[in-house]
Amino acid sequence: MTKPALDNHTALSAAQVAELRHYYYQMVLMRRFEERTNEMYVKAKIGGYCHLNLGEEATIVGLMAALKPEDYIFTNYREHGYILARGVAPGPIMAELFGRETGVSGGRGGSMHLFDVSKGFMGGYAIVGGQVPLAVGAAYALRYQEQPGVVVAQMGDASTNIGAFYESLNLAKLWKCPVLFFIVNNGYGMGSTVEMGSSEPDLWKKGASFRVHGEQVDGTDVLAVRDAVRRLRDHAEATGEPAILDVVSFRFRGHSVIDADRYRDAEEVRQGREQHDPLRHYATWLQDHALADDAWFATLAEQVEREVQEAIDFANAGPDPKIEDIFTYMYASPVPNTPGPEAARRLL
Amino acid sequence: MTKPALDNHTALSAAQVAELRHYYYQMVLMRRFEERTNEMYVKAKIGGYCHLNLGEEATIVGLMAALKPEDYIFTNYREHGYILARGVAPGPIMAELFGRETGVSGGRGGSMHLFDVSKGFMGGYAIVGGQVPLAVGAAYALRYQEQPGVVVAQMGDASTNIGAFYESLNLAKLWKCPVLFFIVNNGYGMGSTVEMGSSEPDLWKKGASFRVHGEQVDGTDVLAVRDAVRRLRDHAEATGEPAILDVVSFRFRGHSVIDADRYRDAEEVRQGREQHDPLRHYATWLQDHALADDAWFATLAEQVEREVQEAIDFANAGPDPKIEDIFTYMYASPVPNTPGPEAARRLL
Amino acid sequence: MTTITYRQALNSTLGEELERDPKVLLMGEEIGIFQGSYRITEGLLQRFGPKRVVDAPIAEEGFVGVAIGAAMLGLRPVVEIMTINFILVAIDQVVNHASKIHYMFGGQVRVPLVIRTPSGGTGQLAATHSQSFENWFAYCPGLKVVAPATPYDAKGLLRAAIRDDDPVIFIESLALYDTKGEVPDEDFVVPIGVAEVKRAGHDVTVVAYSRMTAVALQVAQRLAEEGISVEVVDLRSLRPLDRPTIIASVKKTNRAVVIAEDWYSYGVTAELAATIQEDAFDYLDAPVQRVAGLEVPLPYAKDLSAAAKPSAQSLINAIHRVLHGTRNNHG
Amino acid sequence: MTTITYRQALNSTLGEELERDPKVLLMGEEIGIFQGSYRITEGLLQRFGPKRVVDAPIAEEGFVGVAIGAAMLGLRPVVEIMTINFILVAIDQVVNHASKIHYMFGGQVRVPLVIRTPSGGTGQLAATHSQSFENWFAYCPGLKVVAPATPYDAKGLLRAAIRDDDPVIFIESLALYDTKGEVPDEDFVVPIGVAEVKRAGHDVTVVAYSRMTAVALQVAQRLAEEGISVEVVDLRSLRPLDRPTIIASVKKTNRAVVIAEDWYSYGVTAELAATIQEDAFDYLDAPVQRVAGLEVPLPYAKDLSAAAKPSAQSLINAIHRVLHGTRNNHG
Ligand SMILES: Cc1ncc(C[n+]2csc(CCOP(=O)(O)OP(=O)(O)O)c2C)c(N)n1
Ligand SMILES: Cc1ncc(C[n+]2csc(CCOP(=O)(O)OP(=O)(O)O)c2C)c(N)n1
Ligand SMILES: [Mg+2]
Ligand SMILES: [Mg+2]
Repeated sequence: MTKPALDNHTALSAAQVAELRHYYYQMVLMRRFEERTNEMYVKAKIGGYCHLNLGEEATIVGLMAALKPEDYIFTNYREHGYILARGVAPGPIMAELFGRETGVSGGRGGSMHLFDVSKGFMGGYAIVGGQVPLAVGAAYALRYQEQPGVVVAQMGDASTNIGAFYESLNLAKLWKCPVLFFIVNNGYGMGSTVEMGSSEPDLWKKGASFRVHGEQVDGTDVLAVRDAVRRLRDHAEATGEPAILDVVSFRFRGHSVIDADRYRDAEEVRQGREQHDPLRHYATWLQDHALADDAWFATLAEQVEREVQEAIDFANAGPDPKIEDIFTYMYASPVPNTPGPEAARRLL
Repeated sequence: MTKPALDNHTALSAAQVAELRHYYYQMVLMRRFEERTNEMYVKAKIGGYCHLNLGEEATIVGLMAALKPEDYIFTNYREHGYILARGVAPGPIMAELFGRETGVSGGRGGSMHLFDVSKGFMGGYAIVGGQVPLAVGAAYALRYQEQPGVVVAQMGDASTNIGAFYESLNLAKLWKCPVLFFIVNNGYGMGSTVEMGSSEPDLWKKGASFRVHGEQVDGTDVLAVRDAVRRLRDHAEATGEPAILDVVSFRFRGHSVIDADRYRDAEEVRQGREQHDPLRHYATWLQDHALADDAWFATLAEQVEREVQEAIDFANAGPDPKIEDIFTYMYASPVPNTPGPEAARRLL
Repeated sequence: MTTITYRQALNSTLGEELERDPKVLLMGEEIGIFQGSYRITEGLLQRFGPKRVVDAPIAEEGFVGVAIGAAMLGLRPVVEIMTINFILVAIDQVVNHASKIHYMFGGQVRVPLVIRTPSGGTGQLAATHSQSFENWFAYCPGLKVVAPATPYDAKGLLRAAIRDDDPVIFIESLALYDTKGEVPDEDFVVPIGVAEVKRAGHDVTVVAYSRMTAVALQVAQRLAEEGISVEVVDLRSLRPLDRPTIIASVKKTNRAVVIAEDWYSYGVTAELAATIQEDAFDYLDAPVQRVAGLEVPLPYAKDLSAAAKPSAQSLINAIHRVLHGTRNNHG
Repeated sequence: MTTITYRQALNSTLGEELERDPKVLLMGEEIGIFQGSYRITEGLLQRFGPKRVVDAPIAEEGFVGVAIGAAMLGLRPVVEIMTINFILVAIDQVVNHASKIHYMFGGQVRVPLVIRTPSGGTGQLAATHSQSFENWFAYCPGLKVVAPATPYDAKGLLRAAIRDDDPVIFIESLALYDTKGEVPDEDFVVPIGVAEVKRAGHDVTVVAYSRMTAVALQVAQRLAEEGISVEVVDLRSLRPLDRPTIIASVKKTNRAVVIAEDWYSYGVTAELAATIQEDAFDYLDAPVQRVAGLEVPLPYAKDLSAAAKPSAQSLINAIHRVLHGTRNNHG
């Protein structure tokens, strides 16, 4: 951690201590959730494309720590950790990855399309940059209805090269939409570096053509991320001014679970994992500030292990959606002549 | 004109004088061509959508004066003046507006889709911003083949809000494509002001997110435009660095010939036409520098009148494309089973 | 009942719905200060102010996405896309988001969005400004696609669309804006997904929608004088497609011509002909005839432009073909 | 002849064409350093360098436009779009520019561009990553659209596409990449616009393309054991559509099933059924049966996902229906 966020921890209330520990809990939970997700994928319990948040734990927990219940979040396809840290139970998330009716999206979405409207977690999108205008639209609706809150448009570094992102910056600024453009800068879009994709590789400067303020923060420092988001979030809420936060992190593995990561130097990856491991950093920090000891870490590890196993058990136990329900959710307002169960019968 | 570009005109060669006079000729030709185009539209000789360059004569002539034969130009739909100033004969241009086989695009394109490959005039596009990536691609091809030249991507102020423009800025910079993003800033996209559409209304700054250099120039000053383009053009050719030129001009009439321009204040328009008339400015300048006198202006007016009339006569005389030729130009490489004349017969 | 134009039907409905529901807002290019490229939104900015009538920059992908996101939070945006040709830059948002959000996320949020846009083209608008893409949208589950042909249906379907909780693509036609018809004064809706027999007949069924319904009705009138009785089925909705109404008509007349302004191959008429042969095969006395656009980027020149689009005459020819059993020849 | 995979056929052809013509270049996301998302471009960056094998940012609209512009100046770009789902953000460039430039400007420049992309989807890729849009491209005059089903056709059609002076949309399939087949060692092309009878038969014609051709051939094999003789017509090109080959087959067998992986309504099978009823009406003993995808955004859950896509079994059912004259019921 670059700067210890805490100088005089003796002044901390019990609630504050609990909160600081809770961040660590969330980071470990995410770590183990993703590791076991990888395992479940290999066991063919999970299918499709599957992208993990390993290495991005501080980025995500820091973000969620700063958001309020009235805020909304739109993400890309690498979002397991986001919905977890937003407070959705691990069971229904794992169940979604398993494609169960008990999953957060009823098994219809899968890894890339997690959703929980009750938590303001608005998905899980897989067209690069496509979620960004949606997030601006949600912020637009907040303003229109004079509601509190802001909206987070999460995206990857390589996604900042697509037109939808730029159009969104312009519209958000023009229409005073309180959006935080949250760029998870893990240095790669699949195998491409930031420099290969962006003529302006300082991603926080990409608001310059739109008068949108930008900042960079160390994404392996959970407190730094939290504090930066808090500041930008509150400013956005108060003024309707959007902002960019360029959150630098390190991608621990390949782009997705099936990517062998051959294009990165093995040594570079090994070092990166060591130097940029957000959990290790934060654990040390907690210890240095006497906020946690070995016993606490050990108990926590056990607890998380159990919780993730319970999530897997929950997912395993859940029923598959029934084929006769394939047209359920098709339309919100039913109208005549919609293809329905007969069409299913007929084609199958 | 803000700054007289000429202090000691006695030093001018005959060729230089001729050139300075030629600019004026081109501007008058454009003015009359467009005025008569409007008349022909009202007479239903011309159909479809039709956008005039009235008020933009200095912008266009200044641009073309700076370009070299090896350069390419891609424009939007408001392009009559560009192809004219590039040196294409008025007859085939007017014939295209009339939809004749003798038109520059064989009558297939019309007002919005003029083209003359022999002059590097690469169209005439009507999807806002869509021509911009094409221009970058042409510049890409020049570099790939190690050819001299640059490419102009002409567009309007309101077109700077679409994603294709931003993606183009990034690609051009990243791939070292010698493109000049030539923004004709006439203050309006139909009825919308620049401020309504762009959170950064200083359009020359829109390269800031891409490390693309930008400048602004007075589009009613033919010499200023020429000099700015020359500089940016030569730099682009030498280095592969793209640039933005924000060329400020005044739109004399409505957006297209059928737009009554009701949303603009009549007095503002009247004043604008007076203050920002590029022809009047340049005529004064020529007189002030003793480069032209009343007799010259009078002769020129007559000559232009005749030329435009000849263009109209040429257009009138041209044959309409034959219906049996409707599938001509369909494919460059013929393949079996293409819908052809039989399909025409069958459907008609 | 009052006689109004198709444009007035749209304009008044937008005004009424803005009045009725504060969550309804209009968004689009030049719909406010300019009063709408085709004056569909005339006067509405003045009446409802810039919060409800939003002039958008030329950034279709962006503002269509914004409208979808806003709809997910409960607003009911009615977006104008100046003409359907310009929706291509925004189609990713429509197809990959608007059409899928309700289903893909297990029914958790709705997307009550309307996208209004004129399709097709007459009057030499050339290759990029004369296209029809309603078949593309009709192809996509999750969307509803309507295409009214009369002021009555325009009003009734626009109301239904705005009140519907799913994304509705609302197809208009430049050539219909000035056409007139009777419209009830009271609140009514035309149900989405239901076709209408606009004229009864017994010799041949013509299936059409939007401007081609108007052409079909003219042709039916003309052919009546020749003693040919044409039944005109106006689809009104392309998705869902009201197959029962089409099939019932063809089972009665035993002959069908299907017409659309779009390109011939892979266009709307393909689905119509396929559907009819599928569900009314034994009732058909001749193959279903398709009438559609020539497969060229629409040329500008007047004669070519006219020749490339289906016309009353091409419909009449097809009706004669189907009545006399003349075969097509794709040669 | 050598037996290679569909992937190898594509990869080797790209290499050969890069070798043959310095104006050919490859462009796309992750095709270089990453070696291609589906390894179609493996080894080519190493062999030809970054000038010929260009890793592009995620800006499909931009780089597809760049490729079109470069093609107008004589280069011959072969663009990879990672999957067809991502072409929606670039479709404006393809449809409003690539398809129209030659015609709209009176034949002054050509657009020798190939866009390669896999369509369809198996394996729970969910709603936004499993779609088929080849019908959209096939709808557009000015484009050519091919969709090979075998390594032989993949090689022959890719060569033809790269050497063709028009924009060609080259449709691949993830599920075919590992399939094997014999391919001649010498230079050959498969002509664009020409279908092939991949298996002769006399009881029923199955018309298919891409992965569905492979399914049809399996089914034909299985049904042969039951004594049903299936003729399989592999379209290979969707635009131009080889109607004569389809019609000749149906005139022989008198029964047809058409199959595609895309959605049922307004999909490729609509055009095929419409065409057959149009040109072989009197030869048909039963309505043409369509087999296609269920009209839902593809759900992720394994069983639902599988149920929504056409299968060997659904094809067999359709063949039985068409042989025994069972009628559809759209209810
Ligand atoms: C429009 C579009 N193009 C391409 C893809 C394929 N794709 C999925 S993720 C990805 C890389 C994105 O990288 P980045 O934005 O940095 O996010 P990260 O995966 O590193 O979190 C690509 C190219 C896509 N989903 N959508
Ligand atoms: C993608 C797209 N959206 C909308 C339009 C309709 N349209 C044509 S011109 C225009 C205004 C463009 O203004 P500007 O770029 O300033 O150019 P100007 O006409 O002033 O020269 C609009 C909205 C279009 N052609 N393409
Ligand atoms: Mg990344
Ligand atoms: Mg303008």
